[in-house]
Amino acid sequence: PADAASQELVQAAEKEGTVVWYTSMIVDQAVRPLVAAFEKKYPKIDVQFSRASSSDTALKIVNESSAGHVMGDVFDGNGAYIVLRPANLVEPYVADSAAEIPAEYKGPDGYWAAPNVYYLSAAINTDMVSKDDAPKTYQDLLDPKWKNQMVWSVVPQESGAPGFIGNILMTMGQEKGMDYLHKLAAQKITNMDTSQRTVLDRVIVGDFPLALMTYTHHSPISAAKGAPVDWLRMEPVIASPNTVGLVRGAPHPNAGKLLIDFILSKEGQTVLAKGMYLPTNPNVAAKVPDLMANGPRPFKVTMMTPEVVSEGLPKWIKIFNQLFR
Amino acid sequence: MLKLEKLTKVYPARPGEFAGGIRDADIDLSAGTFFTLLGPSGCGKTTTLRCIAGLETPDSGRIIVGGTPLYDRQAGIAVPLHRRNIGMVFQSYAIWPHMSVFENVAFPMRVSKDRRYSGAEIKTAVGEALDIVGLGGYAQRSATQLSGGQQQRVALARAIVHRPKLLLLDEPLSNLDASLREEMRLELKRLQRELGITAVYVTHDQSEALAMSDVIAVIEKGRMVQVGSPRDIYFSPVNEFVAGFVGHTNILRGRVGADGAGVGPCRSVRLEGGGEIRCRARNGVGPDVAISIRPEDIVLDAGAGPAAAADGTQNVLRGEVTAASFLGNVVHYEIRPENSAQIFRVEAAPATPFDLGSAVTMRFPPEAALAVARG
Amino acid sequence: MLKLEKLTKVYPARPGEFAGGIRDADIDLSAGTFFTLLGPSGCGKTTTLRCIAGLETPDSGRIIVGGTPLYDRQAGIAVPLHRRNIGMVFQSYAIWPHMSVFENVAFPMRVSKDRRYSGAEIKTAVGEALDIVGLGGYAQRSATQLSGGQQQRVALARAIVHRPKLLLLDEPLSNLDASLREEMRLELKRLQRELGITAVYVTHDQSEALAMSDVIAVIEKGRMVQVGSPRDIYFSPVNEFVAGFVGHTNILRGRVGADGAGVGPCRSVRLEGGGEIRCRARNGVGPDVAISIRPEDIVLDAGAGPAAAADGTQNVLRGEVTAASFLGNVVHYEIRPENSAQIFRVEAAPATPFDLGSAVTMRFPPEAALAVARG
Amino acid sequence: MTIEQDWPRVSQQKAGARASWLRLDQTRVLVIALAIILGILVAPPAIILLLRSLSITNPDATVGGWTLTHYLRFFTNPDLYRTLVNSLTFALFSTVVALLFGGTLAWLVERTNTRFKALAYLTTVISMGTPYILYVSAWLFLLGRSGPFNDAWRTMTGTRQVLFNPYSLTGMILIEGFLWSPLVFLLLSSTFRSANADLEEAARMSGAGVLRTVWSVSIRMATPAIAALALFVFIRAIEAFEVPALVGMPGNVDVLTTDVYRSIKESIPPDLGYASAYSVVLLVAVAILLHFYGKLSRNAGRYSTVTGKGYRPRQFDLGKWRPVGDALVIFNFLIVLVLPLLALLWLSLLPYMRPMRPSGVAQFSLANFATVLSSEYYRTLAINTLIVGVVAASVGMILALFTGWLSARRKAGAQFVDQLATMPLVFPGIVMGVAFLMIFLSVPLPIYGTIWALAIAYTVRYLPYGLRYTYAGVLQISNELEEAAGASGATPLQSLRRVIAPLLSPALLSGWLFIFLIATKELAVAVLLSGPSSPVVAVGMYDLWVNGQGGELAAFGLIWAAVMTLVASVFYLAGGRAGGAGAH
Ligand SMILES: Nc1ncnc2c1ncn2[C@@H]1O[C@H](COP(=O)(O)OP(=O)(O)OP(=O)(O)O)[C@@H](O)[C@H]1O
Ligand SMILES: Nc1ncnc2c1ncn2[C@@H]1O[C@H](COP(=O)(O)OP(=O)(O)OP(=O)(O)O)[C@@H](O)[C@H]1O
Ligand SMILES: [Mg+2]
Ligand SMILES: [Mg+2]
Repeated sequence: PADAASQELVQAAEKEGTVVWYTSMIVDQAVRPLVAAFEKKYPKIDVQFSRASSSDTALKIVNESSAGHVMGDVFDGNGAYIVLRPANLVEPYVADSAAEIPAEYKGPDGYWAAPNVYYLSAAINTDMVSKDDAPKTYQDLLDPKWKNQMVWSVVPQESGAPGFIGNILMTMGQEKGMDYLHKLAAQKITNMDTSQRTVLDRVIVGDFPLALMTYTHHSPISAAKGAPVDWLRMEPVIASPNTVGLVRGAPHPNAGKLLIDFILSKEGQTVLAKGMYLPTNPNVAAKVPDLMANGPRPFKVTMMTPEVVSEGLPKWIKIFNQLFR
Repeated sequence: MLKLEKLTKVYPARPGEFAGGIRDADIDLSAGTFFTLLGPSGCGKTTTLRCIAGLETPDSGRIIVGGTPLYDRQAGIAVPLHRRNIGMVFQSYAIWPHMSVFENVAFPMRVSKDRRYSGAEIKTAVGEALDIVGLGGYAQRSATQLSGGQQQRVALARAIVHRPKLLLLDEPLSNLDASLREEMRLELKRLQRELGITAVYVTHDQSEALAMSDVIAVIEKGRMVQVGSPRDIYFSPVNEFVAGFVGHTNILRGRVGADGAGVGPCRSVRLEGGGEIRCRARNGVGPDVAISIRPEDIVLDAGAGPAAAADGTQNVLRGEVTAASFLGNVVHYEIRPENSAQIFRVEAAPATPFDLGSAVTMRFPPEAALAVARG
Repeated sequence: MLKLEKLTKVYPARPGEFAGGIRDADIDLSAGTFFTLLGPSGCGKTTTLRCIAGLETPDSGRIIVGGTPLYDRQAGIAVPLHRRNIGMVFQSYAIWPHMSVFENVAFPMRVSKDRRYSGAEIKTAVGEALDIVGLGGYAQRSATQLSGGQQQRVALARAIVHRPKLLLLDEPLSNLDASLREEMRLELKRLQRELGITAVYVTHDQSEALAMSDVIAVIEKGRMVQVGSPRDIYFSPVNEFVAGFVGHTNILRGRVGADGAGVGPCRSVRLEGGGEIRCRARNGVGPDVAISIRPEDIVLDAGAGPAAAADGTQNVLRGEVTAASFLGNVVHYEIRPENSAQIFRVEAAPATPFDLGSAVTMRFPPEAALAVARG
Repeated sequence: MTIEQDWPRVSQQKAGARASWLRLDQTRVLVIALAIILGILVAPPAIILLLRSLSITNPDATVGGWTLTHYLRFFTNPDLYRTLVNSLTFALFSTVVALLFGGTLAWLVERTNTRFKALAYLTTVISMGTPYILYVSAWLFLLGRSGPFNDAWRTMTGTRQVLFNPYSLTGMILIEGFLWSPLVFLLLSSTFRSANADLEEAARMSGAGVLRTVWSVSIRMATPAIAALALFVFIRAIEAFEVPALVGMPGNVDVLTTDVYRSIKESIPPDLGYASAYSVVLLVAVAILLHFYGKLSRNAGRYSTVTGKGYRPRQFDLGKWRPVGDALVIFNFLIVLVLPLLALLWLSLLPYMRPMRPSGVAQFSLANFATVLSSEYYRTLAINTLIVGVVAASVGMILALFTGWLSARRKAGAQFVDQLATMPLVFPGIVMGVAFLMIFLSVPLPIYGTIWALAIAYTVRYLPYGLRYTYAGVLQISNELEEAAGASGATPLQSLRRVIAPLLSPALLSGWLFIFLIATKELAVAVLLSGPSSPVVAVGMYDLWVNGQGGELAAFGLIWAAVMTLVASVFYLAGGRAGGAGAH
């Protein structure tokens, strides 16, 4: 079966004994469960992980390899990939278990594959905004009633304001897009230089009724606990696959491969799904099916593959600085 | 002007035992008095001063200055020190190292409450004060660049610059040389007279105390054992301690003879060492007495001395010179009398020196010997 | 033992001008000497001491102790102070506030290089030292709970506890009362003799200096103007300043008469105020001289005085009592002679007091008057 | 005048120096040893900083090619002027806030008979033990649009407007000011503790009231400490990233660092060139400031309060003002400690962030605490962090003791050592992180990825603070106390150990406490240097933070603060007892 890694790989990996994983995923929702499951399956291999933002991860790996002292075997996070790929620090590897994953979640020549995908869209505080007042389309955001009422995370990544801009430009085209953005800028959105999650919390406490660029799965998580929040299917929604890759010159290449193999496998993705992550493997059910673009209530998406991002991001950031600062 | 009533401030060491401080001090001074606290090191002089200044809170008693109570335990009065308008020289000079000499001295005027002084006034006042203490040229020096004596003088200038009504001086001249000290004594005295300041003066130099004071209080272990004029203290000390502490003296212990017989006010006292001496007696001293004879009252003669000594009018003791030390204007001799271990101390002019070991005769009139309480 | 060669350390204030310090000090002391620095406040005593101790770096000159140079500018030698094995009492006592009295005194032994002392040794040594300074019971006191005098005594104990070869004492007794001071003097002297310590002693008390010292150096404005035995200094001062500084004296200015005539070594000197006086003269003093007459050498008689005074053997001056101050063993009189503004100062026994304003006669033999260089 | 006064003393200095250069005594050895140690610790990051500021970072993260663009970008920045003004205002006023607040408190606690002194220490320790992000966000939560204050205001007035908008320059100043007032409190309390009552009493005797006395004597005597603090808070504020980012950006208040911050964030990997250039510029400024600061020790005698004669520490009696003092202490306790902690408590008890309204109480649960306490992951974090903190603080203070002493006593070559030790003050966390990353990777020793890497980095990063504590402390100790030790035969090191160190204990304690508390919550360096085997609390916090597990974060933060307080208090009491006369 696809999720059973080849014997010789397992043996080689067990010989190496450990694997080091530089991750940008949430420790107790994703990382620790995955590690637990992996170590249960391969008791002879010990997984060490180190949590940091994807750009810090990149920084570490780049310095390690330039010092000829690579420690990390596996990394994840778009930001990291975008740096490591041009720096030629990614080892192509096609995991057997990746077979079931749709093509759009895999790199052209086996440099990356995504065990899960993030969707980003707007969210509202349901106490402050009723379902029908809520904006349906991007045009609705220009309604004067939202002036000064919107907030977004301005982290300079595809998951922040620049991503939003990219999405607009890609869907509306250059000049219509720019024209829209100018109007939007006039709405005076509050820039918060913190994680999307923190922005969403501002909405939940009621500092703002409406937030753009929030991770769609965060809303149901809080809502489940009773928070007055819901996300909006403002199409096209931004989809950002979470890349996993093997570090070139990794000290434990086989164990690394095995770990990647596991993360991508049905087994691994099931663990992730439990932690509210959205699996890329169609055969693994998301905890909240509605969140999936191809779920019971499908929605259009703009796919932000690393390729797209690394090509567009600088431009988007520039535009953002011009219009929204 | 200054009145202390049962003023007490003790530092308890181990429970019970007395570690130091002052106990039951009673004083009443009229304005313009120059009052001196005299006593051995550690007897409580500074403590008393600090209580008057308001730097220490007494354990009990009252302090009254010019009619207004500054401290009163019962009435719960305790005027804050900066309202007491007192000038003080600290034993540790407490010069402000971050100010120039001028600024140090000018400070009391700068902060004075009763009126604002103009820069000019301050300049002149400080100038005067510095001249008085002989530091005319030093105004701009940094206080850290002064010698010990100079620092002490700055402290003095600071205390007198704003002409306080009450002046507290804690050994203000202890680091000055004889001639300078004398100068400053006179200056101080002049200032104090002219301005009618009441001064409380702490010194360890008895000649200073005798020369300057109107009233002297002798303190022993935190108690004021005698308060009186310099001549009282010197010529009729209440007890052995005072006699011994104020000026040099020779102490002989003895018992007043049963018969009060003797010429005039004279008593004859039988000495412990044996022998007998005729002397004045403070009235009311019990049979067991200590006799004090000042060294300068004893006349020394070589050998057996003149026949004059023979008649009964004077006390005569023969002895031998055991030590001599030269002090300039006088020579101190130590003399061991026959039939007694008690060493006598005698002062004589350097003109006719006696050699060590030579036999001498000591003469002194009964008036020169005073019988006082022991202890 | 201790040798200073052209030792110089000056604090220039504004360039050129002399603000203080010591200049060209030359000394050569044999071991066991008790050497005293005497001089007015701010003359450079402490500076000298600090140079010897190694606390200041001299500008030039050499310091040699026991044959080994401690400082030599040319040779570029400068032994760090902690290797000089000295005991020192600071004018500001420099007691360590965070240590108990015991720890303060024990310190020199704890850090001693030549050998490790056992706890017991230290205990006994410290005990002795504290007893010597009369602080037996105070070992466990915190140093911040001591009176001024007690702090000073702790400093002294600390300096002597490890029996150094060289002892530097900067006014170590300035805050002690007469009797205690005397005691400590004797103790110090005993210690110094017994252990053959060389002591450099700074004091402002000339009687102390005269009584204790083997050699005295009188410093004026940073220069050693006279170095000699106590008697030298007192009886044949080199100049007016020394005469005036060491002990009281009366200074008259005059001109040696052209004729060297006179009985024996006597000169007759014509006074500026008018009148003439017969006196000894330091050989080699120029025509313009200052004459010093010690107050205690002048005999006072009421009125015209005895006929004896008439014959030419003695100098006789008539005058009037303008002031009198009582010092216990003596009375100081100030007397204005006829036909001269110069106030005379005379000491007399308190026995026969003279009233203010009464006419008196002053007598003194030519030997009692000494002609010295002016200034 | 001063010049004239100075030149001879300078020449004396030289003379002294020359004489002492002739021999190789302990102090010289010490200076050289320190110079080497500090050189090894500080020079590499400094050099890397300089190189970074001059080189291009390629998109593939490699560094290559020389350029001045970073400096140009700084000086040609169109709104350089505006941001500069903002920065200066921000820095200046937060300095004033910190000094006034912390200073007054320190004085009240150390020099007067105010009550509730323990509260002041508690406040300081806890508020410093509380992680930065938590503290700031607690404040933002309190003052935020839906915070209790604005909430109450709205319900009272019925407007949709806000009473106070934290996302403003004022907000930034207040928050930054409060953040640093503990530093001020700690340093000044140690300074005031060693004040010499005799000097103050002399002023009172001269007729000066308490305030006047404080102004003309106490404060003047504390100049070195105060100047050091002003220097610090100002510089830290000028180079601070966090508050401008968290508070300034949403309010569109741009300061100099906003641009720097962006330059780091906007490119992946971060382009450190601009940041480095900025800190190099700062470095120059600081060097100049320090030069003048160094002059303080020229006539150290001016500040020596701990003398060898009649040194008796005593306290002011506030008299009828005593209640006011008490009130101030309590106010501080409420504002700086209770309010933020309440906010955190509120958050930690709720499953998700809710405004502070009675309705929330219904949902209280201890779930968050349970998660934290049960997770052994957090335990390892805590242990690692404690080790790192203790090591960094101890080593840091030892180095600081030697450096501060040499520098305050103007030993030959000490100025240089001082400058060296002060440099890290201006390294932005991330730049320093990268620098050490590169260093540890290139040295043969297996330090990289261990907690020792962090310990070393923190030691260097916080050395400047420790140094100021000791430097100001030594200036207070009259030189004659050292001379007396020397005359008694103590070598310089002996007098350092037996006389200076004990008298310095208040400063040493405060310094240790400060480094310990602040190091254990440092983030920027931590994220880069903590390897898989050496995770520290800060990283865990960061994780929770970006994940927005506000509740769990708050719970963790509170527990952590408690732990720190415990450790700190134990140490402080122990040290305080050891501290001898110096400490009370
Ligand atoms: N650091 C300094 N800078 C400038 N001048 C100084 C310094 N220290 C001392 N002086 C000056 O040098 C002179 C001599 O100082 P020193 O301390 O030797 O005097 P002293 O003889 O000890 O006087 P005292 O008996 O008052 O202690 C004084 O006039 C003093 O003002
Ligand atoms: N803070 C204190 N705690 C305990 N004992 C103290 C304290 N201050 C002073 N004493 C003790 O009280 C006694 C009197 O102290 P005080 O300073 O009044 O003495 P003094 O008469 O001024 O002596 P001196 O002439 O040496 O200055 C001393 O024995 C001293 O040890
Ligand atoms: Mg005293
Ligand atoms: Mg001196």
